[in-house]
Amino acid sequence: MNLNFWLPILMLSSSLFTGLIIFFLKEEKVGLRTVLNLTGAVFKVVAVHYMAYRLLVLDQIHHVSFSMGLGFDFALRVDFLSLMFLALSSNLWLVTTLYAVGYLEGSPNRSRFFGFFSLCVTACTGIAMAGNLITFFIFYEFLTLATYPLVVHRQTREALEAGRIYLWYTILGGTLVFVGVVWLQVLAGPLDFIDTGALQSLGTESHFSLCTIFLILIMGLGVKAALVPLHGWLPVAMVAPAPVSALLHAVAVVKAGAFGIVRVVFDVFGRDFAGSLGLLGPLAAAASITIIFGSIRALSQTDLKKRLAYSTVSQVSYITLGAAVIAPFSTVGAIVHLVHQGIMKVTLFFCAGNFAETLGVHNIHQLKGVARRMPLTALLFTLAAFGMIGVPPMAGFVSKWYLGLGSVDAGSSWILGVLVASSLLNSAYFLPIIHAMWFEKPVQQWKTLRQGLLEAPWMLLVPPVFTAGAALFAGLVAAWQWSPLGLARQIATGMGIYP
Amino acid sequence: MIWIAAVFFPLVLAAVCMLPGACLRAGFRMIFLAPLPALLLAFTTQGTAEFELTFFLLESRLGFGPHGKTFLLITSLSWLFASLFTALGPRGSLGKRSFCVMFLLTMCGNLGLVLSRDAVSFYTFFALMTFCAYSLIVHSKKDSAYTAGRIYLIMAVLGEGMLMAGIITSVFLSPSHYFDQISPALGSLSPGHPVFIFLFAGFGVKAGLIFLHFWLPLAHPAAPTPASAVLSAAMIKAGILGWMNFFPLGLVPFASWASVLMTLGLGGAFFGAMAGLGEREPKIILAYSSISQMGLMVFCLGLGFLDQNLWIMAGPVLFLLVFNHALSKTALFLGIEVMYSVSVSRGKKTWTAMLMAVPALALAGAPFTGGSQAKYLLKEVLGAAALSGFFSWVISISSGLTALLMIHFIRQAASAKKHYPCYAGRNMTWICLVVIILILPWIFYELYPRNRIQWMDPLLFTSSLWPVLAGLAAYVILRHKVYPATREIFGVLPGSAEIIDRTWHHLKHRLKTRGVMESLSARMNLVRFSDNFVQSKMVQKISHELERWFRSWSVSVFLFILMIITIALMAWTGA
Amino acid sequence: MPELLVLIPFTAALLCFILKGVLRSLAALLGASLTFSASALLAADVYQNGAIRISLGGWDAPLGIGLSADGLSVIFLLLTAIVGLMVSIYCVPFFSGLHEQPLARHFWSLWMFLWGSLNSLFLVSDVFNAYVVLELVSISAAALAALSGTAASLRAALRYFLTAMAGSMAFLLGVGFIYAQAGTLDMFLVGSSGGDGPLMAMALGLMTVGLIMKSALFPFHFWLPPAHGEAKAPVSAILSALVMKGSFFLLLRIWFNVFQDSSLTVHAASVLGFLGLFAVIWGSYQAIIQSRLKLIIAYSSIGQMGYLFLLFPLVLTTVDAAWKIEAWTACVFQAVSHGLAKASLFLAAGNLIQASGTDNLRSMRNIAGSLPMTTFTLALAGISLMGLPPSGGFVAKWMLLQSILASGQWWLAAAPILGGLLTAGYIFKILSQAFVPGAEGACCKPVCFVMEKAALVLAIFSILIGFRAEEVIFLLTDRICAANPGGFWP
Amino acid sequence: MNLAFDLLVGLSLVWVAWRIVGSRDHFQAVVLFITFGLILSLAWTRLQSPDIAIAEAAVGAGLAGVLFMDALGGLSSSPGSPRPAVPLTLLFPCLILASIMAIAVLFVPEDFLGLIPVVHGALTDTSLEYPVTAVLLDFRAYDTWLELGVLLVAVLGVMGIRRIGSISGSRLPAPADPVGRWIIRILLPIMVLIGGYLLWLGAFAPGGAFQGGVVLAAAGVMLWQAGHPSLGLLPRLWWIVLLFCGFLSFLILAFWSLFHSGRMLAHPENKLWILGVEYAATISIATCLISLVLASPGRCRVRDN
Amino acid sequence: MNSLLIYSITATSLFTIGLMGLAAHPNLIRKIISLNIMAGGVFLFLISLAYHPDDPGVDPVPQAMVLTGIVVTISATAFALCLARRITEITGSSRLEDKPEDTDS
Repeated sequence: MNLNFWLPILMLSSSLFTGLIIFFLKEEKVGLRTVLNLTGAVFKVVAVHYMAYRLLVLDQIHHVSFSMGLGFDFALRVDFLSLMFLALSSNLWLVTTLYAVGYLEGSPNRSRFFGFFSLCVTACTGIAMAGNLITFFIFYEFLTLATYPLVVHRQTREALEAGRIYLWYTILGGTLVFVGVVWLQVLAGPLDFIDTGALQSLGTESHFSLCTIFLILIMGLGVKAALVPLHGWLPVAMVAPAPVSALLHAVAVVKAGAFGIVRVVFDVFGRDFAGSLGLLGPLAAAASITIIFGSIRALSQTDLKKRLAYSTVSQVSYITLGAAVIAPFSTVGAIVHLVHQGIMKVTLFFCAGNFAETLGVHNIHQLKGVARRMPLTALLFTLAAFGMIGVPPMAGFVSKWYLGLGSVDAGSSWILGVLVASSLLNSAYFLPIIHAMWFEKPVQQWKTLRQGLLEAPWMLLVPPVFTAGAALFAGLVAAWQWSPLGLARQIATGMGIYP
Repeated sequence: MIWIAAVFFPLVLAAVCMLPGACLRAGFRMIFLAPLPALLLAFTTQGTAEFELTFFLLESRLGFGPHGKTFLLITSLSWLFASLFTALGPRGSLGKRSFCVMFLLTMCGNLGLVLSRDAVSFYTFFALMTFCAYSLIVHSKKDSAYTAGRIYLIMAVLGEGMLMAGIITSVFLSPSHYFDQISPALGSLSPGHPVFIFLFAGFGVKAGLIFLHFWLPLAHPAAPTPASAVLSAAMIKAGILGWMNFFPLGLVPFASWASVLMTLGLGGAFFGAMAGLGEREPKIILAYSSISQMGLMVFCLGLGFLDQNLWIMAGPVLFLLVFNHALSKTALFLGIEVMYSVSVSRGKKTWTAMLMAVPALALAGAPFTGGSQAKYLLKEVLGAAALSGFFSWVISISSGLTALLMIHFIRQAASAKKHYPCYAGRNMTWICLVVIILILPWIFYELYPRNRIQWMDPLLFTSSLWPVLAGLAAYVILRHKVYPATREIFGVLPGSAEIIDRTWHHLKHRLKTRGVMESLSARMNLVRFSDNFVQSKMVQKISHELERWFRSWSVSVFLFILMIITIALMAWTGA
Repeated sequence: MPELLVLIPFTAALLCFILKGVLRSLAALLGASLTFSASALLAADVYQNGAIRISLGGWDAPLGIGLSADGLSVIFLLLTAIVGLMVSIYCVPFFSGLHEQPLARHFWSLWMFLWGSLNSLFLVSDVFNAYVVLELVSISAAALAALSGTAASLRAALRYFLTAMAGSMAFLLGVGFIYAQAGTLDMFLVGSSGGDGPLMAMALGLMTVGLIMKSALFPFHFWLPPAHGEAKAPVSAILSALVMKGSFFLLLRIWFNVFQDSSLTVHAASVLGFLGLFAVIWGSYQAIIQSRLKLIIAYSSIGQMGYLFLLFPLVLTTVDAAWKIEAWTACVFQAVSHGLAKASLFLAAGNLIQASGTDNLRSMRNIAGSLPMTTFTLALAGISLMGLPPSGGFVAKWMLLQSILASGQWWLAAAPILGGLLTAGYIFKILSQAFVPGAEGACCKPVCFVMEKAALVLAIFSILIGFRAEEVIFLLTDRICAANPGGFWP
Repeated sequence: MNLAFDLLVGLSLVWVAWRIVGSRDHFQAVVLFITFGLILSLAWTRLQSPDIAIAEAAVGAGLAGVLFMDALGGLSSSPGSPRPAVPLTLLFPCLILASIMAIAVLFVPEDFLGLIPVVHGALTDTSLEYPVTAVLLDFRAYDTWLELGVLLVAVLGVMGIRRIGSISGSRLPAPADPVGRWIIRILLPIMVLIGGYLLWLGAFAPGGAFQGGVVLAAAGVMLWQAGHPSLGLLPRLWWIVLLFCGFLSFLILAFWSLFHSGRMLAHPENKLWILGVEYAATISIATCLISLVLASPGRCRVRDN
Repeated sequence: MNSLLIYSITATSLFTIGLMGLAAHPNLIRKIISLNIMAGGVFLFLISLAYHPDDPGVDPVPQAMVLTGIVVTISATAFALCLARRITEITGSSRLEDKPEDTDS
């Protein structure tokens, strides 16, 4: 039973089968459903860590591929980059499941919710482990389908409207990626993520079509990575319940887009070849515009989750920016920001969810003096917010640090300007919230919707503590070999970029 | 191990304070223990020790820089006295959890800042200190405190932004992110390089440079007394420390930067003193006096820039100035509190006024005090830099002005009508602080044996005495007119703080109502565009008409025949 | 034994007319399962040892009529068998309900006749025989469509029947022209004899337009939506999944067997290509703006049929044989997965209508709660129609786009791309209704367990074939009998 | 001489067709259609295909005429429909189509023999002498079988539309004038006799299953016109047997030949099988046609089964 | 101009006239009549091919085809007529699209 073959499949099937079983569970069987959910999640986390051990220490390459008879084969390959995204999505899945169980206490249609929830995570695992662009696309589309029911879970009118807009964008993105992938296959034949050099061998006459393919792919992936003109769905999708907006719209879906861009730039085209084609300049410009635009839009939002959504729009483009700058540091920065942004953003959404669930607070003005009532959540929110701003002890600083170094290294210091401006803008829209929470007097009498041991049910508090701790840990011990930064450095050296 | 304790012991205490009830009270009482490990470290280990923290924050390293030891001594001393003062004082507003925790966190940030030898941990502790200081400023929850806090935060964040840019560029330019490699690397750059501008501006905000000082006069009165004491004594010095760490002092002569620093320094010195005169609130006066003293230090730093070996002489002078200012400013701030608490009996009040005069005179550079020694040495350096003519005269005038300001301060403090409860313990700490200020020159000798001066030298005595006397005389003459005259001359500059506040509110208001780019993003909504087209009545009507047109027989037969003809002909032409 | 495929359904048809009640359903089910197993056996046989050519009554080609079962016909036979079996299983409870009881007798006999004629259509190798079988298919289909008895359905059935008759007449005239030129009626003999004269051009024109009329390509699609919309659910499933494919199969036979080597077909192919493109866009767009569920699905059939007609320009213009196979597989996959998905969609729609009583989309409110199985079927079928990854539709769209890009006719790419988007438009228009909270009072009559399962099995099939592409490619490449050994790929 | 006759027939055919399309009155159109059928059977005789002439006369003119007349009776007698709107735009493409087809026809090879030699060559080893019947019943038996299927499906379709199980019980009021009744009483035996003779003749001369069946159907319809229920008299089971016997015979033949000789629809040696199949086909054609005519007028249904 | 030509040209013209008739009249009966005319035209074309005045006689295969065609056409016509009558009974009008179809949403 050679594990190299079975482990990836086990990874995929663990969440897939839990999802399918939960689908057909009766609504009342809460206990069984939670147990199933958590065992699936724990199993996956254990499997990821075991696979990490095998990959990093025993240097075993996990490779699964069986042919679909269409001239390409369905390949799953676990390398460092996919391991990173896998670790992120599986750990956060465990945490978010716990949170979701607490959050959706007593709400209807939970079997459907958790069913689709695990399907989404299967899609994310698939995206992470995809061995070639085609498998990536298959899971990319699967993700769209699995997330739609979650967005419209509340079945209110705006949820449906949000779902429709979400679908409109993601299906458009999916089609674009589809066209790009097919055209690439027609031009260069089936491409695995390993042989990055294959595209250089094509003659110069196909350079124009390669550029258009790159443009189409980036636009397709940009929809999910919320690049500016295509980001419309993200703030609208905030109408979904908190665990959905936490794991999916801040981590899974958005990261899938960013991960896709990183894969396309580094593994499909190869960064130097893409640079020589002159593609990375405009990509960096687009990412910077998104960063600035996202932050400015966040300033004017009064709804907390909308503000976080726009901040996600700007933060995710750091990854694209990092990928677009031809410098070893920025590559490391991009890869490590993949994880850091995930951890921090999830904490923010958890806290927002807690405020909304226990006190019914959605608007920023209502947040005044909330720290008195919910000090722990407020503290976690502050920590994560400082992380987003890029204040040193937190993880956000490390990635900004590397991105900054990379941009100066590549000689385009205007990117450093963009980073600093975005940090300023971040602080402009996060600090007032922190100020209001800690130092203002509450404006209205708190009506507690949900009673719990501490300030809120314990299930709503443990996950944010875990993720905030992880964010702090990733920042404080960044130099450690197995910390996200350490992993990112090994990825870059693996790619032959980092010295 | 002592290194970790020095920096992270306050964190441990803060954690204790976080716990409910009894722990908070115990923590509050033990708050003064926090700086002790740092003080111990300052005394025991020798000057150039280093301590690797490989795990922490990208392989950070703690240690004493070229002058780290003295800085640590200064900061830990001022933190010690401030925390002693709070610990022994009433548990009321200061006993709250938010104050204790934030106070300890700021202390940890400050101590870590002094000790860190690499850019990343330096920036970390710098940020920690800045943001926790904010909570100290707005502790009193009054509106004025909030505005002060907001302005402080805006300027601090802008400073941090510029600092980040500067640090990243400088770390990139140097082989690694350790200071002992950064400063030589920066030395090789041309003076006009943006990294210098960023660093200068970044630390300038913290050091209260002339045009970046707006937050200082607002922050100090708002913060509780021990906090503002530490704010002006220890935290402002972080700016100076930052410059010393990054800039290639003693390695490369930067004539241009030297002149800039010197002019700004002097400008700050004069402006601080003059503006202080126009204020009534004792704390604001002290804030302005900090600005003027910082101006003096910047001037001394500027001197250091002129020439490598000049820095060797100017270094100790700078540290003496820093040491003297730190201790006396702490004493003065705490003295206000003591003054208010003893205002009951007339006798006691005169005693405190007398005691208050000691730090004031030290600041002004009266004979037999640290201040005079520092100024004298400064003149020596000026002499060495062949600039002694005009500048030594200017220095003396500034000491005179400072003396005038101090007298104005003592008068205002004494005449204040506030009655605080009197705590013996607090008064005792204040008194021993004043004693330390007295014996400061001798402490200085242990630190810097080389520049020993002869006390009894008549020249030294006269040069430090006449400015004080002149200040006293000026005060006696101008007593009545002093307040209104300076008010409107220097009223303009504090006004500029309001400008920042108003712009911030205007910006937020505009963002909220119209929302930036609202129309832009609304227009870009692809989905609404497709809805308008697909669901629009006109398009649907056309499609229904077309559908019915296809359904009619004549059309379908016509198309039927047409298709047969076309395919037959196309086939025929193909053959 | 291809003959069995024709005999069994006809015997079952006669039995169903005679027997009553339970016996009738038993006979029908027996007939359906026997036909299914016969076509499965035939498929295995052809897969193992190649295409089968038999001549009926012992008379050889020029005189007698032959039956030919090669890779292409076997795939369509399998499609008919699966859909037929599932629809029959669906119809047993459907027609045992009180309301539908009197129709049962007519439905079962007509349906068995239709199934038998479809099987013989897929085995056809004689041109005149094709006409007779086509006529048999049209009459039985029109009769089935007219079964629901409402004015609208009768009107639709008559309009369908008249267009079918006009089409058959044109087809027969085409047969006449072929006979005039080649002197024989067997497809493969005519193909091998070649002949590019005006007669054959005329024949091509007439036959192609006749068959386009019957398979509802763009300009002649008007009769389909009312016919499929008004008919009973299983009937409309049969009509749009199978009957349309029948005339398309015949078109393939004619273009690629009868006119195999002739250069007639090169230019005419682009006409069909453009019509296919318009059909995709027009059909899908119309589907979006309909508000009745069955009409949406009917118009989507027009759209999806458009994809099939893209085959002609792709195969006849590209030079490289490898990309031809790609185009062929794409078209066959699209036909099969569309057939399965469309049948399951109509059956699911039938369940919904039976549960909620009305065909209106708003009646579908909150069905996720009451009919979870049907929602799941709708979702699966939708995925296959939209061509999202795990499904057969995805494989079809993938290979279609690939062959389009390889063939250089990039304007055809608009079909899979734009078509895919528009399809997503109307599929999610249906699916999103499932999440809308329904009015509390909406009564939801229970739907028989078997009917939901039948629809679900079809949907699952349309997803599963996505994974078995090799066998289909093998069938299409090595198991094709063509007029001369040059075979399909000149 | 033949040329003139052909021209005459061709032109009259086209002229009658044009008049049918152009006429405003439906009744006039039906009558013209019947004359069109008769002229057409004239053309068939000219082209030396007698059995088609018989079939055309009996079916094209006779039965179709009856059906149309009956249908017209049922229609709302809208006096004159507006001028037939033949849109001019349609005229032009029709002309082009007709001319293209005419040109194409010119290219038919002169010595076009079609399948004559092949058929004559194969006639020896079938038991039938007359080529047309041989082609119909032996060489292309499959076509005939399917064609019977079409007929059967048409009947089932009509039953489905009328929602009736059988045609028993449909009666027309007896014709008033005695002359009509007397003609029918004389003509009926003659027509049955002719039908039988045609059927028997088919083996070696023009005639056969189709012609016999069609003539018998005409007799049945005439009987029905006379108010007699004709086939309606039969009990439902008998009616079904008669209806299915043609199709069933072919089915049994197919099964038997498939399992016996492995070649479907191959007639066994002795002649009896083919004759049996032929007779069954005739009967079922007659029954189907009669049922079609009887079942279509739905209004005077007595009772549903 | 042998007889083959005359008859096949009349056949094609009959076919075309039949097509025109289909489009000319909204009335259903007239449409079915024109369909029969088209059928007549096609059969005439088939038989005109089979006719050889002298040598081997008439080709039996087209005759068989026409016979089958005639029976198919009559059954189709009967079925269409029954449909038309049923429509007229229910809707009272013998046309297909006089009132806007209920297919419009």
